[in-house]
Amino acid sequence: MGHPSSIGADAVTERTPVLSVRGLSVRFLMPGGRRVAAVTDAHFDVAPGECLALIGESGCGKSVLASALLGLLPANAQSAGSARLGGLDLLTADEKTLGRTVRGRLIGLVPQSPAAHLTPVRTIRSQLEETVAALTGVRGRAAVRAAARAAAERVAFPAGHLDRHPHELSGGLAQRAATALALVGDAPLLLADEPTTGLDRDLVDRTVDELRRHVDAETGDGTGRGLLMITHDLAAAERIADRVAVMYAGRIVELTDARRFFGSPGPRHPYSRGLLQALPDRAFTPIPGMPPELGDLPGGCAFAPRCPRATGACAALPPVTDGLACHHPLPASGAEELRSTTPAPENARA
Amino acid sequence: SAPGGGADGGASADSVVLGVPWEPDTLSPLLGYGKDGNSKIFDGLLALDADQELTPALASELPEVGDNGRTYTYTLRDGVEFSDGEPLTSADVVFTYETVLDEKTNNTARSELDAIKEVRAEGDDKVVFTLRYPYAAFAARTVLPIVPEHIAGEQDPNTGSFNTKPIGTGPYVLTGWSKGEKLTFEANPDYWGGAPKVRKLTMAIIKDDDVRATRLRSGDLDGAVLPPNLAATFENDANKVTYEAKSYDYRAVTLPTANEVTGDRAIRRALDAAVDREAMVERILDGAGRPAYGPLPSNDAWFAKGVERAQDLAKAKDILDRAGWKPGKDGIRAKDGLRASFTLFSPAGDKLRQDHALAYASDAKKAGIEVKVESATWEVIEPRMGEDAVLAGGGSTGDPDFGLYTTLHSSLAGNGFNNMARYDNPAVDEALDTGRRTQDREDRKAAYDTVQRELAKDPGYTFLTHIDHIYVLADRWDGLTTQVEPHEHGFASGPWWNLEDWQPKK
Amino acid sequence: MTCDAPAAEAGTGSTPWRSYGTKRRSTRTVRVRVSAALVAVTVLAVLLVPPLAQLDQQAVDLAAELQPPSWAHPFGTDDLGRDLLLRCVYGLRVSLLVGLVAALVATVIGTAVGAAAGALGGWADRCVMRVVDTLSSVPHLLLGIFIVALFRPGVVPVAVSVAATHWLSTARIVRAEVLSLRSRPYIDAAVSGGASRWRVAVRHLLPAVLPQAALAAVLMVPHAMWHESALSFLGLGLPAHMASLGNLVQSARSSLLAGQWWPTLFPGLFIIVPTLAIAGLAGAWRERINPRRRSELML
Amino acid sequence: MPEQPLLELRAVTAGYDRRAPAVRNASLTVAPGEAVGLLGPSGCGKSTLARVAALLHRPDSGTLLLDGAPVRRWRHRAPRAQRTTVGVVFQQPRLSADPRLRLTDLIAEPLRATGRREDVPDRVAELAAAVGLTPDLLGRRPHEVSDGQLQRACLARALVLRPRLLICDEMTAMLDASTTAALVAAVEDYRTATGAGLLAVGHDHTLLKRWCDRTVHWDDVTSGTSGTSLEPSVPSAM
Amino acid sequence: MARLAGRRLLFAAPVLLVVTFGVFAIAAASPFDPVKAYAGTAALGADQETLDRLRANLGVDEPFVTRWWHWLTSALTGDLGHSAVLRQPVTQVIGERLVWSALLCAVAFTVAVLAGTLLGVLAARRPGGPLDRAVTSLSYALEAAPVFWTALLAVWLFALQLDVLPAGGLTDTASEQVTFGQVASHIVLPAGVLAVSQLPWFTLYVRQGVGDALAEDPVRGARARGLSEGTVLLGHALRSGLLPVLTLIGSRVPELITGALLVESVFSWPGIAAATVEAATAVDFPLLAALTVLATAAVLAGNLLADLLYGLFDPRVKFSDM
Ligand SMILES: Nc1ncnc2c1ncn2[C@@H]1O[C@H](COP(=O)(O)OP(=O)(O)OP(=O)(O)O)[C@@H](O)[C@H]1O
Ligand SMILES: Nc1ncnc2c1ncn2[C@@H]1O[C@H](COP(=O)(O)OP(=O)(O)OP(=O)(O)O)[C@@H](O)[C@H]1O
Ligand SMILES: [Mg+2]
Ligand SMILES: [Mg+2]
Repeated sequence: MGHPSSIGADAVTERTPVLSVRGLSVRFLMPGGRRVAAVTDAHFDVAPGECLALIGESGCGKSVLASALLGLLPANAQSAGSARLGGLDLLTADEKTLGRTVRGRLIGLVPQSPAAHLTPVRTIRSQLEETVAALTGVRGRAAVRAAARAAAERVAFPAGHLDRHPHELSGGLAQRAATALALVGDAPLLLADEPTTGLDRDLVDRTVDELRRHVDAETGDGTGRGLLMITHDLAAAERIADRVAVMYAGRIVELTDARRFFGSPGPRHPYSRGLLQALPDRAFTPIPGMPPELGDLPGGCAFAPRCPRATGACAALPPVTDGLACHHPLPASGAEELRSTTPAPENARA
Repeated sequence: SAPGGGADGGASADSVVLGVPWEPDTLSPLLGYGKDGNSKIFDGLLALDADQELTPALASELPEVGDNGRTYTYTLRDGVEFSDGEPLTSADVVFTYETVLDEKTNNTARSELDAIKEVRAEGDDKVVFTLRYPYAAFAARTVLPIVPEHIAGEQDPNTGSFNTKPIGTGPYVLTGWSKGEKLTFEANPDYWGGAPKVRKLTMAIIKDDDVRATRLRSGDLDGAVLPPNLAATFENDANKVTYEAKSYDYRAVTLPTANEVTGDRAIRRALDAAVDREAMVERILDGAGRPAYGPLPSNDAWFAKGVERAQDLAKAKDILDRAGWKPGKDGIRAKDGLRASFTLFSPAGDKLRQDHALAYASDAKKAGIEVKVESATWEVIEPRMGEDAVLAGGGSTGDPDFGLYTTLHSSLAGNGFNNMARYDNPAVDEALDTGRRTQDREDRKAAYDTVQRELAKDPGYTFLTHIDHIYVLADRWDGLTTQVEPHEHGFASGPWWNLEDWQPKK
Repeated sequence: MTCDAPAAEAGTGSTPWRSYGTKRRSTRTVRVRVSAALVAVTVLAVLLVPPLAQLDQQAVDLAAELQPPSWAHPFGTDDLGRDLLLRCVYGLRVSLLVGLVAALVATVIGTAVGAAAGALGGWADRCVMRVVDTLSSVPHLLLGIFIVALFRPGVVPVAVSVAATHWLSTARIVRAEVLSLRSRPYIDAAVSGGASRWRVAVRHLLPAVLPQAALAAVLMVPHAMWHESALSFLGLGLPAHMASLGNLVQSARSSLLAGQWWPTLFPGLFIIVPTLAIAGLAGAWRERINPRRRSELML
Repeated sequence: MPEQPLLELRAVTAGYDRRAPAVRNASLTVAPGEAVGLLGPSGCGKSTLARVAALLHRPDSGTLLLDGAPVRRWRHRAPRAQRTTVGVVFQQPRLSADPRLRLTDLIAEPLRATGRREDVPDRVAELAAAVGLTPDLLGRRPHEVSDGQLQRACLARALVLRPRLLICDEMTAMLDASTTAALVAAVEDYRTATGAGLLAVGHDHTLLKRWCDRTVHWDDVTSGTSGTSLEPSVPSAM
Repeated sequence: MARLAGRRLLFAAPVLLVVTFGVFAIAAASPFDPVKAYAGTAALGADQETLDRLRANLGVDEPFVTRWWHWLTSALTGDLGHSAVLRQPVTQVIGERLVWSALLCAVAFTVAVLAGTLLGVLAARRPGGPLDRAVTSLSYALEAAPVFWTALLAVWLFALQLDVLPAGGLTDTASEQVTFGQVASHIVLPAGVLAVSQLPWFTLYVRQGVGDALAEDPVRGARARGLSEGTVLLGHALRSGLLPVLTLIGSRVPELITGALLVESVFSWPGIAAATVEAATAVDFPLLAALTVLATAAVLAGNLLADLLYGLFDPRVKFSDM
């Protein structure tokens, strides 16, 4: 299978995005009036046929962002901004709409802790069959059963383990079960939160390819599907992503083409660079310092305290230009021609 | 009313459904069922009529009394058959009495027949009782139902199936007994007194007064025993008639002689004067009763006129003052350091007695006597009956001897539940004995008058009220009357005491 | 339009924040406060009224029987003319004592036994549970009757009889929860952290079953009052001279049929209102110990 | 004589159903101070083996030696000293954290359980810094933090009793590169300071190669016999 | 599972021995006097001689151990003895009445479990919402309402005001046949009242269980999958939240029997439970023993059922653990 990113990228310009997020912020109200700004002012689009990889250090707000899109935030959360999926604003949609038409049907979710998100007292098969029956037109016991088996097969979930309960599964098996469940509804937008944890390399590749196939497959109405994949597995991200969004302390600090990000010229934000450098096959050194407390963010660039290139200008919030929020990005050699071929929606708006 | 209900108003006047609060433990007269008459399944040699007068039943006439009141001879009615078709003979009568008197038979009322020395059949239709002593009241004991020897004789009287499947000579035949739910009877078409008009009788057992009232209202029952306040709710119901049966059923406070306070005659007399019986009748009984001045009700033929006494607080205080009971700081009197205070037990679960007890205590307090009312089960009360006062109830029909002797005679003091107050008054004892021995009605009347007057002078009990028993029935029959009733009522007594004589209204 | 302009303010300023939880927080605090106030009033009434009241709750006034509520008798009078308000307070005192003592004892014993059995497992568990089975197979009321009969009827025997028969179900519930919790991975983590059985039970299992135990305890309060009046109904409960709410309600039944509502209504309210108040507080407490609800309610 | 191994598994067979054990005949040693990486396909039984090594799961057969002494009792029955010799970071942080405990308590719990209360403040502060947990996060409960943050707390918990052997069951599976590097660094710092052994279970070949002194593959551990009834993982598509 | 059942069955025998022995012991220790109970109201007029004679006849002075042994040995041969209170052989008592009690309890229990679950789920859906408030308040109120009281109100309302249901008995009082239709209409009120008395527990526990489950990740996962609200509630939240309720099924049996005892006496239902109090206060050993055995069997069966269900519903619990 060829790398589809260029094709996908071309397609982006023509069709309306599957998902379009504008100014999305999420905060948690904590006792004592404190606020945790888990996501701040996120702007991005996911085009049909596109896979957007969202990466960032642990605790930077990736999962919360995904939850917000599904309306699954806890009661002490507040959100602002908008997230349009088709004609619908996901953030203002009421629970009924979300439950009946959005979740599973328009947006699939692979949760981050798959074992914890499965009902412990029911077997994988029953949960899978139930989901098949609820989301697809398949009717009849035998048909549902077969469809469930096929769904398991898609993610290499061994059929022999279908009758087990979640606590009897290994981490990787639970992960595959969760992915299978998320794929059942053939939703136009898939949110995959660390879909490859606990899988060995072969399975990672297989899962990632399956997701890619899912995105590329033509939908009946010709609108195409999108994938927002949250991952720390940069190898997997490289394999699948068309674009990469880097998140830091609740903000998207860099949003760029995947080929440029992983290849040359590489990431331009010092943070992104640090993240890549931390990979075991590279320097394997952590970014110095600790991520800031989201409950008490500094006024300016949140990364400044850890940034080797920080200057006085960093005390102000960096503007977002070309999908990059940094006062002093790393030089981007040869970035020009790439940008002209793939103007991301953000750029178009700029 | 009740869906599918067969007992709907007016539908069938030849069947009647009655709600009663309790059912007999057994239906075998050998163990005590129907000993006071009015058993629908059986007949005794004699029966009591509406005025408590003895009338012949299985005996063709009242007994001949001979040997100075020591022998009673009964002649049996001709042609009486048990409901299984077997004829009644004198052997059945002898069997019945001998079994009841048998030590091995668990009959609780055996002592009532204590006087019998021998019972003997003379031919097929004569029975002769020989007594140990002349006993004027004996005839009233022979309302005891007669059982067929050919059935009951085959079984252990204590555990045999006759207890639940009785056969008798009575106007009705038992067709079913579902314990705790109901008993059903059918008319005995061959009854010697003529086939009853009311063909079906159902006695539904409903312990709870409120439920009984409700089911009566819903038309599920045709009649029921009710407490006065609930009976009052039927006053405006045109289809229901309320019957108030006068009774021997009294409520009294025992004043044990062994207790230093209640044993004092001044205290007893003061209490007797202090209580407001009228108020109790009016408020607690809702008017359905009469003040009681002794075991016999004031409208009874044996009642000693002139012993009635109204509440007189001044007199009560005066008695106490004179006897040296001086009011203390808290209003309670004391004498020689002894507070005029005692405990009064009222049996748990009996609201009527509890109300009487509380009202009594509140009256006593006005005279400066403290009565601490406690309620408890009989298990708790019994061992303390000799020391503490109890709100007792009782009353027997038939003969004044039955009620008076057991409550007042000193020979029975503290004997089981007889003479609970351990009342001991030689004058009363003597009069009671006289009443037993003489056959002459005038002499007996005089003796019982003495008893009642003596009791008024030394009230070992404070008699409070005689309770009317109240029944509410659908208005579908003619010929309903009430007897003067004993303490126990509902099942046997009530307007249905002569059910066999009821006439359905057309 | 630029995407840098809105920045921080876009989210916080121009578009309003949307909340996820419904706005139950305020009504919830109101509920908790009302519950607390009711419980306080109840406790005060129970503690203070009897010693302060000059009236005798047993005082019979036949002339004043069954009067509807008035200024002289705010709750009306019963069929012996006794003041119902006073009797209700006395009754509440007795009933609450029965209810609380029974609930407390039953819950403590039940939770301890259930948690111990579940946490120990194996033979110990089986033995304990069979003992529980054995005890619980004697009908409650039967045991109650015997216990009450063995001692003189009174608050303590009644409370003991209720507690003695009701800790069993708490024990079963708690044990079942524990059994299911026992195999959770976080228990593994505790074991490997050197925790003893006891520590695991107290620190990890017990807190998890507390909501169930609390519910059992709260339910026990009215249930114990119920039991007390059921025993009274059978003539074996508290002696009738002790006003208990159960006794009051029970003896008011015929008045209700006869058209007098107050002897039923007020004692009934005296049972229900404190129960609801206690339940309200317990509910708030349960939310407090439930980590998720707790953070959602920002406690 | 070679140094006595810290942990030795000899022909261990373990699982959840005697008829189909998840781990069959596995043997493995970890010497003091040694870092061993265990690689294997998903579902092959690595976590099960890790549980056995942590004395949490009684094997059906085989021997486990800790410091050369065979282990005969498991879970609660194992002596506390033995249990706490081994520190474990579980694969799924969400499930292995008591939802009722704040992160501080989560970390301090083993200290309290072993009666070393007085060490709590120092030790927690020290470890929190090492694994990168801010005080703000320490005051929250598991469901209020991200999975990665929770995993950090779990690592701190595993280290708090200063185990001589650390078992990390896919500790970094859900962590980003920087955090992974940071946590690995934390573990390595701890090991250099204490000389503890390490058994790191995972899939990530590169990571384990980089991290550990020695990596073994599951197939070698179970000496050719497949550890589980599971079908071998499907080869990557195309 | 079969092993669990078998083990419990084996265990039932000693339990029965212990329980009957215990009941004999406390009954003997209790102040109740079998003689007075036998004599009934007549005892209040009886003299000492009569009571003494009855005492001797009834053989109640034997030590309870002897009586228990007698009972046990003859029970093993199939003779359950003769009930002094009901004046009937115990086998006959049981034969006539057990069915009706069992029917009453079974209907009531089923209704209570189903309705309780339904109400609990509805209440848990919106914690703090009007429905939740109503259901919880009602539950607490009902929990405090004595059965005999609810029974009376039910009779008053349904039999009197609305006139739709018969007020008591097994059949219409006047009817002689026991027909299905009659029993069906007569069981509604007693079973309904009994069910209502059991309802609060189930409702509140289900509410709590479901409410807690709704806040947890599995439900979040199920929601994210797009399952309908009904499926989420019933298939996921309820499945997890029902677990504590399952254990309740066993431990509610004694409560059920207690309730049945009162309901039967208020509704004149010819069941066996109502005889319990009489048997106890009368120290009617044979009847008491039989009733205890029945109750014990019911409780053991209930507990076994609960444990089996629990093991089935919660795969994390092993049967070998129970
Ligand atoms: N509690 C349990 N009951 C029954 N089977 C179980 C249980 N836990 C795990 N298993 C099964 O045992 C096998 C091995 O599981 P284990 O968790 O050890 O695998 P693993 O190698 O850690 O896999 P992964 O890399 O996916 O975490 C799997 O097939 C799994 O389904
Ligand atoms: N319920 C909550 N209450 C308060 N803060 C929360 C809550 N849930 C998450 N947070 C905080 O929000 C931030 C973002 O969490 P999120 O789960 O999105 O992180 P993440 O990027 O997914 O990290 P990871 O890679 O570790 O999963 C974290 O700092 C976390 O502590
Ligand atoms: Mg996350
Ligand atoms: Mg694993």
